[in-house]
Amino acid sequence: MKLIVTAVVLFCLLMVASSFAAEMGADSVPPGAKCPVCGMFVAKYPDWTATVRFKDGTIAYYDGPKDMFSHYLDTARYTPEKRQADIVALSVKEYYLLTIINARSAFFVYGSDVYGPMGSELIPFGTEKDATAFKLDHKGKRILRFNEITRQTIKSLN
Amino acid sequence: MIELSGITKSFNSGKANQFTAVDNVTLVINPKQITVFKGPSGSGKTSLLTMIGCMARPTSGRIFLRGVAAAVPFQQDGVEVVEITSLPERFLNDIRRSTFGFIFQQFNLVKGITVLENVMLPAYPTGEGRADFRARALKLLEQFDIVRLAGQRVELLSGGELQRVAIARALINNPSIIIADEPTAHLDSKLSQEFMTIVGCLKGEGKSVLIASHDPIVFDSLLVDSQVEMRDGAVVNSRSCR
Amino acid sequence: MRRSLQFLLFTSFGLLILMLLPLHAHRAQQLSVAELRGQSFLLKSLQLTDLCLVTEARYTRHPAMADRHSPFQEHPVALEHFPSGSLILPPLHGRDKP
Amino acid sequence: MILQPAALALQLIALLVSLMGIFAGYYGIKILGHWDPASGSEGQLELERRTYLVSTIMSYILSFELMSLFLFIYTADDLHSLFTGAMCAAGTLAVNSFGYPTLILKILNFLLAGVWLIVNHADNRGYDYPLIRVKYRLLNLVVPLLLLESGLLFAYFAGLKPDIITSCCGSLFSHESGSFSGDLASLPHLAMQIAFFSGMAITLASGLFFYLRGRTGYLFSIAVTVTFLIAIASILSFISLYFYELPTHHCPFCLLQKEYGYIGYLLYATLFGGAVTGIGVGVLMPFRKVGSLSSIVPAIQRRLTLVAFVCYLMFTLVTIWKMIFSGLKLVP
Amino acid sequence: MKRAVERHLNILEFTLASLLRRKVKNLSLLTMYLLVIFMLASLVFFVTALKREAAMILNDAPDMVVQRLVAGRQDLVPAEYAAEITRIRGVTAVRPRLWGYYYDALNGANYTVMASDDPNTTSDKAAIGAGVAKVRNLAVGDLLPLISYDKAPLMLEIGTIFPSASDLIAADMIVISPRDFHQLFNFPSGQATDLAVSVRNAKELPTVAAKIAVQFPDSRPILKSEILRTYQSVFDWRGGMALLILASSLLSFIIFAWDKATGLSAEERKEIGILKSIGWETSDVLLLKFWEGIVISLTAFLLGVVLAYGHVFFLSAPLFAQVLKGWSVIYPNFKLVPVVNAYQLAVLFFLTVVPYTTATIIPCWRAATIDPDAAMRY
Repeated sequence: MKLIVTAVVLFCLLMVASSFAAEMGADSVPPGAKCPVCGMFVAKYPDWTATVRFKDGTIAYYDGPKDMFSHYLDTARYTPEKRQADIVALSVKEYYLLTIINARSAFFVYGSDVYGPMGSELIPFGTEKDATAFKLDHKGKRILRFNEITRQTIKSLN
Repeated sequence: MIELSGITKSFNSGKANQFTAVDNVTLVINPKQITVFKGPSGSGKTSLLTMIGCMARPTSGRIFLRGVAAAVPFQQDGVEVVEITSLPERFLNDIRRSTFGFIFQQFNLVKGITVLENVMLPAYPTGEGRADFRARALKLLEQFDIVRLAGQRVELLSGGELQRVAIARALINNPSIIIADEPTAHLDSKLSQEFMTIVGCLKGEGKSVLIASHDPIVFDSLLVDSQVEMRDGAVVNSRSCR
Repeated sequence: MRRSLQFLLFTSFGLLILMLLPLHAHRAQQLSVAELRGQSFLLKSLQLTDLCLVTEARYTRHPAMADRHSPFQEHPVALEHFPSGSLILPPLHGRDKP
Repeated sequence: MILQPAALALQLIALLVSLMGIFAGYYGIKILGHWDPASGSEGQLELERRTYLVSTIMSYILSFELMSLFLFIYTADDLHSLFTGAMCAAGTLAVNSFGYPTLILKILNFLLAGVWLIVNHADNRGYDYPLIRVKYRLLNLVVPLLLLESGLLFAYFAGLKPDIITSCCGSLFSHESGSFSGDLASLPHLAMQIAFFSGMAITLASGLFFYLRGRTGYLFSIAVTVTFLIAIASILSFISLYFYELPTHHCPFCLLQKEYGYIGYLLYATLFGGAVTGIGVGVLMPFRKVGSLSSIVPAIQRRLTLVAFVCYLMFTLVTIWKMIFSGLKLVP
Repeated sequence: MKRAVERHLNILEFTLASLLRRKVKNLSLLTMYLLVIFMLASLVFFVTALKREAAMILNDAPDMVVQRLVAGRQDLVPAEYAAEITRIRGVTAVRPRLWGYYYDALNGANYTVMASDDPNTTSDKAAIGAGVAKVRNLAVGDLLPLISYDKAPLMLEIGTIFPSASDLIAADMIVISPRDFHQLFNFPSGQATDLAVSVRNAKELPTVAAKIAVQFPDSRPILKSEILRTYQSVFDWRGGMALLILASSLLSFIIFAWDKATGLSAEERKEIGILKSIGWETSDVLLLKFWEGIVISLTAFLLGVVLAYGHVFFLSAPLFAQVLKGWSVIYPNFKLVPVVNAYQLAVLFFLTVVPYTTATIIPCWRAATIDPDAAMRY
């Protein structure tokens, strides 16, 4: 019994630690990391960091969700040796609290008056309520889910 | 040999105060001789010498240098004659630097620097190594027996010493023609004689010497080969003394 | 040695020192970040906004004090800064939005 | 209007350069009108003296142009943080429509001033002022361009307002931008590499041939000019990619940043240095036979050719070095 | 190549000799030039270092400060404001700040008193800045008596003295507990001097500020970026009257240099005449004059900048301190962290050396084109 409890406690600790480490890892952008789409140094714009993790463990950093989508929707163009199917996780920074959230479940406000380092952006939110409030404050046009964003959307932002 | 043909020099041309310093002079000056230009002040001696010495260009007329062309950098081999009147200043200057040495009435030494530096001064812009021309300057000082003055400033020198420094300076670039303008005007008779002795030595070394002077010690000297008498800008008499 | 070479030596020495200045500054900055900035937890927690250059005058000690009508206040919405305030437009930025 | 010390310094230099340019141009016209080398008149002597002034002024202008060219690019680079969307000089220059024309004119003026000084140098060595008319006609071409450049520079800085949203180099030099720079960037890599290396090869070979044999100078000079343009296009098209190690980033300015070891300064210095001297060779070609210059010009040309050769060789070597050791491979 | 180098060296040699010969004249020129560059460089170094210092402080500053105005004057902010503001989207925290000024009639100094809710700051204890410690002659453990609003003395024990390295932030600070603060000033409870608002995303600050302004029309939100901008402007070149003075002094120096270069003395004219008559060419004399300019301006620039660096960063800018200090009682004893880069130095060079060089071109050319036969005519 004691053993089981110890094991469970240890396991939990490990989980917490590893998830903590993972979060830290994603949050602290290596200073030399460049956006594969536009070439900017991502560490200069920590509020906009978006990441993509590939199957092989490599992580790509972007200076905004827009560039992340550019890469996601046309993976081969920017990284010829990789495919969209190789992507295991996408994350973006929530606008209000600057926490890292899963891009697939995020709400993106399109057409607002808030600009990222690359100009017009898709502004990510964790909840629909936040997204709606933001859209109202910042003259946003639409709220988009992950699957609604197409190459056409990205092109219209550039 | 220096050939002058129809040399005229006017100042302030086209203005009310125009005057002609040298008027249509045609002359031949032989090499390896002492030639004296004599005449009262204002007769155009100095102006003529400045034109021969490539310091100024005549308003009209031509000057030819023969046999000195070897020192002219741009001249091609085999060409012996240089016509200097149409050359731009920087070429006149090259010729002047390599062909002529000047001794002035006031000696024109630069104050505040040493005798040695004064002697070396004409060699500065030639691009020659400093050690080379320094050795040459010291040798010249030795030759004129003033090597002990090398480190002294020129302000402290006597008239005779000044004169020797000026001559040494004229010789630093090893010119074939020496031009002296009233060199004895500020010297007493003894020093003037001494000057003529030195000039005689120079002639002995194969240099041509052109002197403008109205000092009898100079133009009556036995060393003089030819005399050119000038008045109001024109040559009134030109004769060989031999 | 020749005077000209002496001068060139002096000048290159000066240039060397000049080039060392940015390096020295860079190093001093790194040292200051390590030492000075961690100096006082208390001060940091106070969330101060102003430099303590001249303490008697509010417009130098706390330029952001908000009185709209006081001596040396160049403009009702300007932050106070004497004597340069009259040369600079008040920071209207971000204020005129509804 | 940006009141930043570097911007002030640049405007000050532009002002001084314009004033000096007007001064030189005025005497250039006077010299063209009244030049008579046969005369020893006082007017002519005065004009000859003026030529010293003009060439002194021009050499100062050249050095100011060179220094301010790099200061301009560096300042544009430095100011990018003021503008949303800009990440390097490319974005800052795109803030208003005067930025790029200023830069292009600056480069052009630098090249022209360099060529002028080369012609001037050759002319000064001829004892009969053989190129005086060519030289001062060229001067009268350069001066208006200098003035135009200063005007553009003032207009550019006057129009700089923070918080303007500009484009970043990523979009300016991207394939889809539809602009000329975008077209350049989208030139096919392989074709550009072939063009670049064959251009460099022809330039270097003809340079070597000219240096050794003294023939085909025109070919060399034309090759230098064409290769200069190809090299600029190549920087946009593929050279920059190897430095950034990104297949899509075509910016010619980020190369100048610290993150890339300021390598851009070396690249551009060698390229511009080679271009000035190489074009100088061609400009001197028609005067190889002119009387007093026949022995001088070939010697000058040989020296210029050597400089151009070394510069272009350096550029090529740096490029090749990066192509081999870059983490990016474009052509398998 | 070797010939060209020799020529330069020889001419430089003569340049130095002739500069040394006219010692008084050239030294005075050099001194003036050096002084101008020294002052300009000192100012630039001082200002950039202060700007950096301000930026560092503002790194830890609240994202936004909200004040309240009554009849155009600053007033205390009620606690309800804080609660309301917390509810605005994007705001992560609102902290009421308690602070004020205390005039010390004893020595005429003005302290900034601040309340800290830090658990280390207990009642009857105070943390003070080095400036306060100095004017009141206090050490840790001593008692600092302050006079309350009702003339009753408030005895505070000195717990901490901030190191003088932090003088630029805290020389005049007295940090006490909120309880003491209320007692000292009879400060009404449930109110604050102002509110420090934290907004996680700086992009959202203007929106939050606008919302606060709408919700509380009597409030005045001040953004961190606004304070930073003000500081940058205050310290920036256009803000400094000194720059104008220096610019005019640079200008007058250039006029002086021009005058000096144009007005060649008879002796100098004669000297150039001699040089030309013994075989120096116009371009040689131009080179001589060019080197003269280089020697003067390079020496002045190098010495001026290096001295300025020492003046500002090793000696803490005593010359500027006199101006800033005036009749202040507390003047921070700060050592600025040096901020210098190659770019800044290049700009300084362009601003000082280029105009001087340009101003001397024509006078130099004039001097260089003296007739070579002029020497013959004296």
